[in-house]
Amino acid sequence: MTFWSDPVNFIAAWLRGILAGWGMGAALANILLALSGIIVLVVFALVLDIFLVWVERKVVARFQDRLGPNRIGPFGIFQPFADIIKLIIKEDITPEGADKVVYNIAPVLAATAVILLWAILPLASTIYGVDLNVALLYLVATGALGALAIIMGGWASNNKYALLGAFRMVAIMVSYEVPMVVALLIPAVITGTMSVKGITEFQSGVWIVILSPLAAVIFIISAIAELGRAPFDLNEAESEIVAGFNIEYTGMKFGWFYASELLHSFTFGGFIAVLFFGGYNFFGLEKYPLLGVVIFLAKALFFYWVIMWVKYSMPRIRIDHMLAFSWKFLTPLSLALLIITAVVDKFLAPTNFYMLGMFLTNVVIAWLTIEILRAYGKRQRKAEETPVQPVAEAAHH
Amino acid sequence: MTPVQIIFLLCAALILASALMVVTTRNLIHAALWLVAALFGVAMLYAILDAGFLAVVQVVVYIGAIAILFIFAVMLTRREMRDRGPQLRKDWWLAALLSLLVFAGLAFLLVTQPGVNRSAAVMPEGLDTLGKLGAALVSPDAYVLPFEVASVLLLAALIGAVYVAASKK
Amino acid sequence: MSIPLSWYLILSAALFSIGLFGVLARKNAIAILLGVELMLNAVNVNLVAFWRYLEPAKMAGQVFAIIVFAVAAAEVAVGLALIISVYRRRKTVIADEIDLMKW
Amino acid sequence: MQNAWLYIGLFLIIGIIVPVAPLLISWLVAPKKPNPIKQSTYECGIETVGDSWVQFKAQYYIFALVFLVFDVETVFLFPWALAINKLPLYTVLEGILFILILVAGLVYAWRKGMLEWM
Repeated sequence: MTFWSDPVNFIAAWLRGILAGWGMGAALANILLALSGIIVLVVFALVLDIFLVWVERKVVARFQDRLGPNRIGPFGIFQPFADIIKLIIKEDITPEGADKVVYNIAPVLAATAVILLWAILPLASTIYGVDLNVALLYLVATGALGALAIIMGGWASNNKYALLGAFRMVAIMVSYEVPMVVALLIPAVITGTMSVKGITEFQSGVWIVILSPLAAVIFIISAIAELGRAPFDLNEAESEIVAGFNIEYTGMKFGWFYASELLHSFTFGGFIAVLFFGGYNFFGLEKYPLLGVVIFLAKALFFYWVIMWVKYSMPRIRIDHMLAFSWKFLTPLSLALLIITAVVDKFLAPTNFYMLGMFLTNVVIAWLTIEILRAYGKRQRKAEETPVQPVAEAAHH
Repeated sequence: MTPVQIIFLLCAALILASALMVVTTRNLIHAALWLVAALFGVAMLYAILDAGFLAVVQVVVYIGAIAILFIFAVMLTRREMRDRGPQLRKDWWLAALLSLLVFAGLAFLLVTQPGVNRSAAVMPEGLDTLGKLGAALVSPDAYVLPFEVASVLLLAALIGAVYVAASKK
Repeated sequence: MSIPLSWYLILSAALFSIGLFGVLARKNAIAILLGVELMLNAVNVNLVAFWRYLEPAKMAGQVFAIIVFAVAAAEVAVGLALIISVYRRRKTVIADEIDLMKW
Repeated sequence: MQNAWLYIGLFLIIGIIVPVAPLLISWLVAPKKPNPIKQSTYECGIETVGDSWVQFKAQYYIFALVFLVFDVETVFLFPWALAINKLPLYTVLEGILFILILVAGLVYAWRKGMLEWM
């Protein structure tokens, strides 16, 4: 075991030796080491979060043909630090009539729900928090905590717009969790494991996006919806409900809602990379864990950029369209995909046609879906063009 | 006292305190939030009991869906219910007495039962509980019938609830 | 695992009794359902504790716990739908005032 | 198994401490000069009108209801998804039957027009 093949355990073994030298018990030493590892991981995530604030502002500026922050430090890279100092020294206002305890817990819970996701994110083959055997459901569970934080914040603010924003956000989360979970079931069917590390290891051969591109697309769409980012940003539709569930929040409490949204987006970018695009795997380079971390972060940043790209290119969709898109399109499609994937997987798994068969199945399903949508659209247009056609006439078509 | 016992007692304290708040607090949204705390404590108990799958399922189903549904329901029925008056019935002491009796009876039954202080069975090495759970759910000689019946139950609940909620005046 | 089985059973009995108190003493129908949730959870703690302490190799306890989840979900869905439907007609969620079917 | 959950527990503790710390710092260094106008509900900048309890559409509730049922369904499907690779073909069919029964519920809600936003 050298530093280059397993840096975490290398350092841990070294520290364990030092602690044992001080006469510390093995169990206590293990807990201390785990704690310090967690602190390093969380601090890393938060530093990344600060960096993401800059990335977000710079990228949106480019999309809108502006320069973005460019005053503090080279390319304005120290802008987020100035922002944080400002947020911390701002007066914290609790509006009258607010439910104080719930109001204060909500931003902490929102941040905790996102930070918890980093416990299961495999950064490299030997650098990860914990290899949980129910990781996929854990991902869904932290999403549930996030939804709870939003509804708590919206309710405790004593503000009708905040409450409306919270309700809309929960409606989005509730609607898109079903297709998201079914999209998560597909890697589970293919790999036979629920551990994200196991799924990543499976992909050292072939990425799941090749086996099931439709599942990847469904997951990306529903992940964007779960994050509440445009085009699904009904929760903070500025022109309708001011700013959504966090209107009344000021200072660092607002800061946590904002920071957790960005970190959540990046983390979901990471999960898209891990579940469908091979995670830290990249043509054998993953043998060096530190390089694996770089590959993983690059992939995660790419999907974070895709989420931003969608956000800054799309108009906001209407709430009835949002709900219909999930319940009448994504949910039936994902369930059909799950059924067919399970059958094809069962028949083709032992054969050599596995990869080709899975891919072609997805292509066929996608083609059928598009044909159905086209036929439906045609019918819809026809109905609109000839609104006063007699019933008997219409029956002939 | 071993560390596990201390963790257990902390969980138990969280569960029981939150449960008491659920049944006594006036504000129903608070009651629902206390329910979330109690259920989270139960999820931690499942984790201590090596039932990790049930722990996450507890969070997903109870906190992610049932608690949210409760909060929605409280808000929908709120206008008339601005916490007017006490939330407990006048004869709540009778209910308290009955509950205490039930607890005393159960506790008495428990402590007189032989073997109740046993410690946990040894987990077989490398036992894949998740795989076994999946196999148990679909094997015809195990629980495939409850598995399908659960589906029918959920279907019935969905149809019933949608029918009731949809019916106009 | 140095916790005796009895600890879990006592905890679950206490939780069940608190839930029972909620069901009996609360006026609001939604609060009554909250109490039922506590009772169902007490049952689940028992099931999982027995699974772990008696036969971890057989999955009976866990399977039953999952079935209880399904039952709880069905109960909440139908129960709350009924309460909201009643509220729409009678503008009340006090269980004692919903007495149309008493006789 | 238990160690993994111990790790998650430690992570939870750190994950709560870390967001609380800046809030505490802010509480120490930020000015505190409350006055009634500052504390009043901001809403959208003008004086608030009416009660903050607006009547909600029951529609939100219907979607939460359908979601609850599907959420529980997925709980059953995860163990099934892990097991089907090792078990004979009919287990796949059992799972499919399970899904189809629930799809019937979705179809019913759809037909009943409960998935429309009215």
